[in-house]
Amino acid sequence: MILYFLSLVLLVMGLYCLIAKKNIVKKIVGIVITEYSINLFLILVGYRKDGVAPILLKGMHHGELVQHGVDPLPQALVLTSIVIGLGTLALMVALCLRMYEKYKTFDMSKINKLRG
Amino acid sequence: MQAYYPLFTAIPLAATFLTLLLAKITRRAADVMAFLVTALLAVMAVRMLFEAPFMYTVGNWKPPFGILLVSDGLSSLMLVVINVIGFLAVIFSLKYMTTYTAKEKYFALFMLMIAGMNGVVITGDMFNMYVFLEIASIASYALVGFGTGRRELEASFKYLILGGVASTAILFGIAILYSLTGTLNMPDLAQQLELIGMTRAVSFVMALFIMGFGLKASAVPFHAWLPDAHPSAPAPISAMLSGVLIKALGMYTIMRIMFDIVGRNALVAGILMFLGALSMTVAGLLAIGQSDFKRMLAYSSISQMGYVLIAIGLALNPNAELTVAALALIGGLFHLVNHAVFKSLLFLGSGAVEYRTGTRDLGELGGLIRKMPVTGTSVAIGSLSIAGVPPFNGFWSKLIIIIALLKGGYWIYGSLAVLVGFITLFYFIKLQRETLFGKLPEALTGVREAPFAMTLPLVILAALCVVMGLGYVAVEGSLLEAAKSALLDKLAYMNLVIGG
Amino acid sequence: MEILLLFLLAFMIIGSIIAIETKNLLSSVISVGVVGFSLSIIFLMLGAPDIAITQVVVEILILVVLIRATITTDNTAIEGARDNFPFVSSLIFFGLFLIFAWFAVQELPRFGEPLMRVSKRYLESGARETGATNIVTSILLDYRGYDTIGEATVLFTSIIGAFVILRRRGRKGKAEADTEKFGILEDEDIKKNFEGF
Amino acid sequence: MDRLESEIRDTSKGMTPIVKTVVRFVMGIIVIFGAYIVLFGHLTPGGGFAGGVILAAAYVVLVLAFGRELGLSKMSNKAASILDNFGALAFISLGLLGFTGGWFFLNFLPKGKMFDLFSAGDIPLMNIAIGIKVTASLFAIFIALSIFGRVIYKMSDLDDSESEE
Repeated sequence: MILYFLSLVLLVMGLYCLIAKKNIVKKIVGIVITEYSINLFLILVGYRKDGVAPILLKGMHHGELVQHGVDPLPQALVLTSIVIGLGTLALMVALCLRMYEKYKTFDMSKINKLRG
Repeated sequence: MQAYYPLFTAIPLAATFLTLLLAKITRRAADVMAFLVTALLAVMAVRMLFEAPFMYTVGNWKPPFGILLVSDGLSSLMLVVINVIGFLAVIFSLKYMTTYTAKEKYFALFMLMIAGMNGVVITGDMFNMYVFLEIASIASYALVGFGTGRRELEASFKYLILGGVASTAILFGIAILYSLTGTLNMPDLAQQLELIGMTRAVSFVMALFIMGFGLKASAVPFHAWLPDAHPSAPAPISAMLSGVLIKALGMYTIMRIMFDIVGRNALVAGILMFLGALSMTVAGLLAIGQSDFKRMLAYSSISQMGYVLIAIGLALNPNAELTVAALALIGGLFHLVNHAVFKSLLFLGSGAVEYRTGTRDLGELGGLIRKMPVTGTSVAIGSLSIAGVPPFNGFWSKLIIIIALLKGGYWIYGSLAVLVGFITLFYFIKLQRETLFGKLPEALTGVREAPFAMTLPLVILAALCVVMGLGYVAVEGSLLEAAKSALLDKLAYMNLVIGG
Repeated sequence: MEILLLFLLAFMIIGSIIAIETKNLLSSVISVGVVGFSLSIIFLMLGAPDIAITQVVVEILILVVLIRATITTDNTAIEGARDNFPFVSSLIFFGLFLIFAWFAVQELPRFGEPLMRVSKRYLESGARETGATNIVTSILLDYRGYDTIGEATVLFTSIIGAFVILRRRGRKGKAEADTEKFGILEDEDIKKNFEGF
Repeated sequence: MDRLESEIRDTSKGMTPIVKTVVRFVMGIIVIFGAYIVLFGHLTPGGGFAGGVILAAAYVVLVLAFGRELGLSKMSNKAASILDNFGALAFISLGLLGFTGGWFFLNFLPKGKMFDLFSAGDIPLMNIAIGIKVTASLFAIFIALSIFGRVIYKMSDLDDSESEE
């Protein structure tokens, strides 16, 4: 339980950084942290006590996998969500560089002022 | 058609990948490809209206093990809205986008956005919905910043931040649901939630979903990004964003999840009605003060979405009589379709005006109906329609929603809806007076009518406004009926897995 | 096991606090890297080697890109005092959120005992039905292959999006002075430049 | 290899010769490892995404150590975007080929013997397609962002001399 809750704490910290911080790079940091927290939560949810990786190795008894294998579905979801996060990040960094080139600052409040 | 249901996403995706390869050889390829693909999709979508509900299992894996695609009245209705408006926006873009560079990337992103929205609408799997939602969102972030000007970039960044918060909330909700039920398949999820009931964890998920999808639909406390993002985008994209995207990613998903998966619930209904009333009023009042053509339209989008939200909320209330719920839902869906038509008409019209005059400041425009008769008349019809003047379509949908509110005993919300109707009328009269009628400024004496590729979609949409107003019973009555029963009959949705 | 996990999670949270609150952008970015690498260790401990590999490599890429983004600009320190109003209001909002979350989390299945209604079948017959002995791959590319095309498309979309945002000129004709000089050349621009000469 | 030898001695571009020598040594190992992760994705941990990111990281290391020019000579921006499109197209074509068996994304090839490299139907092919796509797109985005970063760097130098604030 406490593990789930801690990953939610991580989520909240990321969201706080995303919303309340003025600096664009800090906002990117925030979105990266929220992604970590979700991935962590999904993997935690799928863990089984004394679990083994959901991969059938040569010479491994199939029953052992069924008995002890951890939930493979969240892992597939996390793989997808990591890649989605990477895509979002690439777009954000591109926007961030472009805005720096236009406004010469990373500070959102200054950008708002410059825009007039 | 049933066997080829996934083509709604597969065609635009494959076409995008192919387009960018072909565009290396000839630059015309992107235009032709986008036109053909969206035309084909529009035809396919209209064809879908004549199909009975069915499900499609991707890869022939029996649900809930594979991904399930579902077709019912609601998804068919949304497919028609998305693809027909997308097709018209592409026709408009052919000429309009010549003022921008990198046209082939524009069309690639456009098709990806269409693919994303189609994917959201046809899917029957929670995580798959999230993935396609992200495709549509990311494409729209990039399209908002397409002009790479200062304002565009800032609007796009703001949109990206709030969209990121929304996606986070949605994905976390999905993760908690998966932990609770062990499944991602929507009909299966509905059955499991029936067994679990409305526990604290489920209500927490609901809160996350209302926040996430509310951000995507831009209901009032979550609306900060829309008035910046929608005006900044190129006009056809504003039309797609305001006309379709907020509905496919926000409204449709809220309806699908709240009605078919969670089931009707008084608390959620109350929250949605409150948010609807709030968005309707606040955004309506804010729209009056705007001096930018597109910004005013953007605020009015939020306000009109409030009507839809309030209708959904009323229908969601389990204490409401079934006839009232059905009436509210019909009104809400009708208004959703109507809004897609007239808001895209108005945004495209603003694009045509901007294309010829080079400005969207209301103070610098005026008397344009003499110089641009076709554009002017279409925009006039669109604004009368959104303001709720009979006999255009906007009047009937608003009337149905107000009647349903009054029948359901919500006097305050009902009178608020009437009041906001008058506010809408007021600011659209202001809009008309300052752009179409009145004195023509001297700077604009040389203005000509917009090119044919731009007036054609305007005329088609204006005609739709009239036809949908006059021929309600003949044209859309049965379609809305099918969509309504798809929502109110949760059992049929759950049984798709067992029966199919 | 759980103790070690708790320790790592606490480490991640401390790293995130540093990343969020430090005034130097470079150290902020590096702290995020620390958080990401400890995350990949957690993945490895929880029986998810696929994710752990991906997380490590993706983390390296993220770090390289972010460091390049921040280091090439000389503006790496944040000046100015912190605004208190957004801090306090978000503290209240997120505090409430966490209280609700605490109650909601209590109702989830206990840690280490997932329901696995659907996943049981993947473990039982995934290898036989798809032929892939890595069950995660069999889900990713067979049972849920349709998701994966979506995921590849997301990456594709964001790459096109980044190119669109970074391109040299947004509109024809109307040239803002600074957009002319910077950004990535489009093919049509290159042609035009050659014509000009 | 002659090219690399001379590049290593050239101290004007990229990092120090020590780094360059190590990178040259490690490069091959990284590429082989990435290709292994892609090809054996259906048997061992990893797959198209992880392998693709590793391959892209190999290029990134090359660019960081030797400077932009050599990296671009190995794989130009245009080639990267063509490969990107090609990989995505190959992947969705594999999905569409499933229609030959009646369903989208049907695994239409014979499954083969378990634990063989050529088993699991079209899964290895999909892994390869994704691997190509991810490598190309991540390389493209890295090059785009780093070219852009350079320009900004020069620009901020200019700003200091003008001292506009």
